[in-house]
Amino acid sequence: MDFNDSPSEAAYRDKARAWLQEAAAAHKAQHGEPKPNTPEHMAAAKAWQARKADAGYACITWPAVVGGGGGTPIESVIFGQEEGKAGVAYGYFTIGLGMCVPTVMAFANTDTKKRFVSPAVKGEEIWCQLFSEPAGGSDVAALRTRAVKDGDEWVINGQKVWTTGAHYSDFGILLTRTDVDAPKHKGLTMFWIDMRDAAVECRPIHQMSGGRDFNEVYFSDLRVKDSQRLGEVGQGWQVALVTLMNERLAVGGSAGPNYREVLELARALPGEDGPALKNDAFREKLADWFVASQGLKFTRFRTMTALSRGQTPGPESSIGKIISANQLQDLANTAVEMQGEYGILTGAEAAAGAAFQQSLMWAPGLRIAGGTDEILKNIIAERVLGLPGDVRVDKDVAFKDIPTGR
Amino acid sequence: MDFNDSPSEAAYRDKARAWLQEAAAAHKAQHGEPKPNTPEHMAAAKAWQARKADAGYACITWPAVVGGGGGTPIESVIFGQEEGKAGVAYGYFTIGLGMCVPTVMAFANTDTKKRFVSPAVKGEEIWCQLFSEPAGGSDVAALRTRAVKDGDEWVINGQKVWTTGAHYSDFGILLTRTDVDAPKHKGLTMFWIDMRDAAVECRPIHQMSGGRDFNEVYFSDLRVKDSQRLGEVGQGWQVALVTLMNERLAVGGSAGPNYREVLELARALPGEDGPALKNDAFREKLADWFVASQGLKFTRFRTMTALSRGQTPGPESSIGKIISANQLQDLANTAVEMQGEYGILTGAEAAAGAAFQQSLMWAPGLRIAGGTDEILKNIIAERVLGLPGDVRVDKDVAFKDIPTGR
Amino acid sequence: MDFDYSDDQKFLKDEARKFLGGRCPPAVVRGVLDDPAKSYDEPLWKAVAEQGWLGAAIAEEHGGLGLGRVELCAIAEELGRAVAPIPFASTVYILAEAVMAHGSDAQKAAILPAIAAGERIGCLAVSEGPGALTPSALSAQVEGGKLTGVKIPVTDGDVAHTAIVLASENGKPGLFLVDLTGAGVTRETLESLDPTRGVARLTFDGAAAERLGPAGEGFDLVQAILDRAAVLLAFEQLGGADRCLEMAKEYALGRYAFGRVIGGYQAIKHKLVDIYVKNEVARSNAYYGAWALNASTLKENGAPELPTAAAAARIAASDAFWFASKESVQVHGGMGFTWEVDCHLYYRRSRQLSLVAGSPRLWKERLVSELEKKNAA
Amino acid sequence: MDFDYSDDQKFLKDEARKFLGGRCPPAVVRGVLDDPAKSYDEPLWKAVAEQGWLGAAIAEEHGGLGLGRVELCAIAEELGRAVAPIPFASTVYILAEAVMAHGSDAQKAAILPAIAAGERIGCLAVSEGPGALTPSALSAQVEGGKLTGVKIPVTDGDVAHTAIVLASENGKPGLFLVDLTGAGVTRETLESLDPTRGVARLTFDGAAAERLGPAGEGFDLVQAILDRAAVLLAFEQLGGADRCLEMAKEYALGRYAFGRVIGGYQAIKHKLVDIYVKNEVARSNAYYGAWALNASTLKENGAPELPTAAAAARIAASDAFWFASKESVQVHGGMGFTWEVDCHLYYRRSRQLSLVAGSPRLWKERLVSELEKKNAA
Repeated sequence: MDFNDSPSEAAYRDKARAWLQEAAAAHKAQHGEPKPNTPEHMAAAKAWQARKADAGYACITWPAVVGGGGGTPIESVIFGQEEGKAGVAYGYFTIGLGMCVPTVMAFANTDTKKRFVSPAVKGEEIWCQLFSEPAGGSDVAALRTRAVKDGDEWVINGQKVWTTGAHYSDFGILLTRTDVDAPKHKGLTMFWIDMRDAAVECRPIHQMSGGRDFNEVYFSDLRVKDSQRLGEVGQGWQVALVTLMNERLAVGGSAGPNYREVLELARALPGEDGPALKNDAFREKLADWFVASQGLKFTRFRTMTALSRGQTPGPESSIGKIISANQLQDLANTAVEMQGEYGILTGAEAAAGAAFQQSLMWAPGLRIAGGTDEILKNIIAERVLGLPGDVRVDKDVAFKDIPTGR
Repeated sequence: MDFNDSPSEAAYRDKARAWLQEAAAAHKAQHGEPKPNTPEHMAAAKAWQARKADAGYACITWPAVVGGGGGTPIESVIFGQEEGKAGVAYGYFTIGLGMCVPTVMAFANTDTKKRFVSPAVKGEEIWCQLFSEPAGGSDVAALRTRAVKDGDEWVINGQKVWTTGAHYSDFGILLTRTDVDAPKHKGLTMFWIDMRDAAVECRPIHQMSGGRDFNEVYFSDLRVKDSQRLGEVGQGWQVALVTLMNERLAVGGSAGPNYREVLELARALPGEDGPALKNDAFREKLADWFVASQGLKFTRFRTMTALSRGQTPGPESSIGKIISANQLQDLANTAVEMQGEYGILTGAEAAAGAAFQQSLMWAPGLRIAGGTDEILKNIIAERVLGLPGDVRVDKDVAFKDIPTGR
Repeated sequence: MDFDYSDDQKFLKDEARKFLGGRCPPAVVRGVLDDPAKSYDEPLWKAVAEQGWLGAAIAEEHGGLGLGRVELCAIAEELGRAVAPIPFASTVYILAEAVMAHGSDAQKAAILPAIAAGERIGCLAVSEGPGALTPSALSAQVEGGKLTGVKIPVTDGDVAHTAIVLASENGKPGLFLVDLTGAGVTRETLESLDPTRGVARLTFDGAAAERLGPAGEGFDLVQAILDRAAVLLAFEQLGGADRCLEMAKEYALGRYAFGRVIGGYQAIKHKLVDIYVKNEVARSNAYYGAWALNASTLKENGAPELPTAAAAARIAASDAFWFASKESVQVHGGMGFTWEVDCHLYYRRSRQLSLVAGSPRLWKERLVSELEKKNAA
Repeated sequence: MDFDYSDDQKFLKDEARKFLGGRCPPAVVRGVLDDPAKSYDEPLWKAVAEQGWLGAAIAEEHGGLGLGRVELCAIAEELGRAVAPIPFASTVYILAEAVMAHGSDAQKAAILPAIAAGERIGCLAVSEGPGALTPSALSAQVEGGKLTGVKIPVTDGDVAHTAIVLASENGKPGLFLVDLTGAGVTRETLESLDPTRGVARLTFDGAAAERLGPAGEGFDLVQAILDRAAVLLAFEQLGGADRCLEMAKEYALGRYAFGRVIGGYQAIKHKLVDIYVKNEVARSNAYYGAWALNASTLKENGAPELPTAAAAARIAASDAFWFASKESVQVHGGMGFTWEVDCHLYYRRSRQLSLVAGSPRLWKERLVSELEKKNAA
């Protein structure tokens, strides 16, 4: 156990830090700090990704031949830490490079890989993942988007939902149903698609948080070539599992204010008897949040160590979102309640730039997106602890005959 | 809504209080304060019950003709409150009068009722309930104790477990399996039995708390008459449901120290900075315990109001044990941890007479006995909220063919 | 002893539910939510006034119906259930109750009939910034009957006619009635977590202020006002929590996953039971609070049970509504996170109701202080 | 960076598990539990000494193996898993570590080899009664090298040879080494929640006392000693929590209800996941603590990370073991509540380990104080 850098890691960190210092300065000089969700912000993000790719800091663990850094998982962690400190980070590429492109690399033919991997690494093209559907939800495999073979093409009709970044993505991986007579998991097939096709329509979803970060995506007679298929016909579920496994490995940072921010808020806030930070009940909560946050951070590190040693990491990392989403909701609510009546304010007057109020409205989504608390617990129970699955009434039944209440 | 007595209730309360004052004094003069689980304690309990029955304060809501008080549910609550304050209370009769004898009254023939009800009310005979089995647990109906018809008699073999007070009980109601080819819930039959029969053997169970409050009960060719049957052959489950419904209505008091006791402990205990009671985190917990305790108390009162109005109370009262058992465990643990290293002590030196340590070892049992947290939640979900039951693989299957892992 | 609504009260409550079902469906709530220019729904406010609800607990001599506080609790429960976007709490639970408890005869005669008639909206202006307001930090000042200072945030302050303002006079805190339509008052509507209720910054610059209740006892008066309001707010919270449970249950019974309704999975079943358990604890504490509140209005010196009962009711109801509103989103899954599904109306309102009259933490402290005294005695 | 045991450490840990599997099955634990005359298992203690574990982290020059603290953590994890009924923590985590950190050369030479050889059992005597011990309340006194006073409770005080005692000298708190086999010492074994560990009242009446560490810094020294012990105890707690999860899982996979194994019901599945999640959080914090502890022994002035890391490790591990031990009983149902099933051995030990070196509440306060300082800096 060594939470310090080894000499070679220290050297890597020094080099990365030096590069980041210079690169971030040059980047900011050129792009400023554009507002999120603007074309300027996207342009800056793409420029930064290209800069990283040039220097071997994009997709650090991928081989150099596809544009990656040819480095180790620990180097990837080190760079991530330093990039965080440098204050330059964009979220547009996470899903594409963390989930979609790895799936393409695993299942596409050589030409397709050559065509797509390198541009994605350089930030030239952005990918999204099209799995969830209104009727599906937690039950992803219940999807109904149909793909019907027509000569060398497939014709796709249906609807996806909760697609992050569909509106700014260039390509997507799309899970479809190609056989309604097969049992649910056996009639699926995966494709990559061009998101700019006229037969693809994105409609942003208005969230309870007020934002529109996700989309509904409609397909109306979208035609794709059979060469766009990823994996065999009917093997879509197996392909999707690879995507979702990569989702677990995509190491995510924290999604909002944490113990540090709420500590600072409490330090500044008047309580009944000195600063709110003096309150023992708050202090105990603060300790719990710190301990859980550290626990998650080091659990991710343990995953990296397993990867470094050539082992397959277990799904320990699934514990991350269960803890962090619930903690964000509790922490944000505590911070808001601590302000008293003033906590209701969300505009320019709000304490801490309304960060806690925003998190309060965002946290319920975090508990659902990418697998609800309940689904993640099922996954851990079954895959980590080896407990039996739920009694399934939808196995070995033709998809069209499964009860749906409609 | 009136949490004060009406004039007639106030009169009843005055009368009860006056009677209790005199009766408790006379009772204590005669019996002293014997140690629990001694013959003297049992004798005192029986004498107190007889005294109450004479005055119409035993089974207050039952008709006078069977020895009850012929009173209202609210009068029963009032007497319970006053009896609690008078400091005379014994637990030996709760199960018999709360669950077993009501079942006898509902299903036995006239002679049997005449024979048993009045002696039970007077405390002359004590009853126990023989349902749970080692293979059953939460799944009560999975019981295996066999009753086989032999002329006008039944021959019973098998084992019960977790029987409260079996060793001091005179009679019991016993749920048996009379048909192993019928589906699980349809092959059961209920009997009353004589616990003093030589074919009945009680063995106390050594609990993790150190005590021996429950028993295993073994039946070796126990012969009972067909006239001891309660309800029809094969209808035992319906009879048992009546018993268990009465269990919910049997209003139980708290099972250990509550917010008041822990408040006093904290007042006396040095913290880092004044008494432990000053700690805000503790104070918040204290508030939560108070609120939950009050909530349960008033929920029981609401049930009484429904009864008074001639309505069938809902199973709101099932929420009682879910809350109180978990709260007892948390409260006891908090009280013990608050003492620091000293909290480990359980002997003569222990703070508060080791009441919190004892509760800490008892609470895990309370979370299980009479339905685990999980089973009670299933019951509320299905019976109160109308949610579907679990997928059942044991319905419509002959009992002998249900998977058991053996 | 009787631990439930009477038949008459149940009838009133049923009628209130029917009325709000027609006049205050979610579309009306959304009308305020989605329109930044609206802080409340005026037609609903007028209709509620016509029902007599604004004066339900106001004496007949002051133009009210002269009903008891338990009847008002029944109405509050239904308003909470409907997430009614009107300044009912500020006007009825706070201004009317405060004037009835602490006002002079002249103040009662001036204010109560106007409230009952739907012509007077109230608000309570205490907060001056984030965190606790201590006597030494209080900066609003009254001198020679003129109020100067800033209050932020003031719930319903953007639409109210009359404010109860905490300010110091001669170095001591007092309560003052201020006509917000008069001179020396500037108001600015602010953005909040629950746009279905108005929130404002009130700036006073020599506004006319008239003392309410005895001088120098401002903080105690605020607490006495909040004790009463807490019980009534607890019923709003309870009504909201019950509706969340219903919505979640309905969804869980209609939504299929893996070929079964999700309401059949223990994770969902037990979650709904957890909501139910909290709601029942809240209901029982609220009933006791209703009785104590009503008793306090019938006795010369109030009911000694009220502070404890109000605190317990508020703590239980705040906990229940928060839990029910957030877990109802969770049961609804992705749909619950959308703007179009009503879950977030309740999620927002649960925050509004917890923050508006002292956070649960403060009430816990108040409760324990009371228990400490009681046990020591 | 490397966030796991090394292969050598894993080998050591596996060997320790095998060893304890043979020498410390539940029957050995019950041998101490059921016999009021026994406070620990002597044969196991001797065997552990022979394995070299008592001196694992003691330098070779003092008769130890000279391994690092991470190796000691690996052993601790296995001892916790086996609920080992021996005074290992008092002797190794506390006495040996304290002497290594704060002892004079002479004290090291006198005590460490005896510990490594299994001839010296230690204990820490701080508490004098229920609740917090503040400097002003400290009543044990040293005058002219003679100690007077009562310490209650002292874990392993009934079997220890050497006590570290907190007492005041010249009005200032200090630490003192006391030979419990010498004159002026009376000990009385006391009943406790966890009879598999000894607990005593120690009465000193002029017992010879020798100062450990600098004068007047008794409370700081106790904290420094507990910082180290906390990390090692966290590994014992983690080992226990892991075993609880295993036992609960095994039971849930073998027990049928309603025709299915109970491990297939979400209520049980998700409960086991809740245990798992807490255990993983505890493991990750414990690993960081192990690194900080080890680093602190390698540097002149210790590692600045240790106080925070130790507190986090202890808080997470206490929480995990308590939760795992109580929910493991619950999963076992009625069987879990019996004396014959092993659940209560862990339930008891979880309480012992949480109480023995400062309750989780105190560690939370310590952690936040550190964070406060760090963030302010």
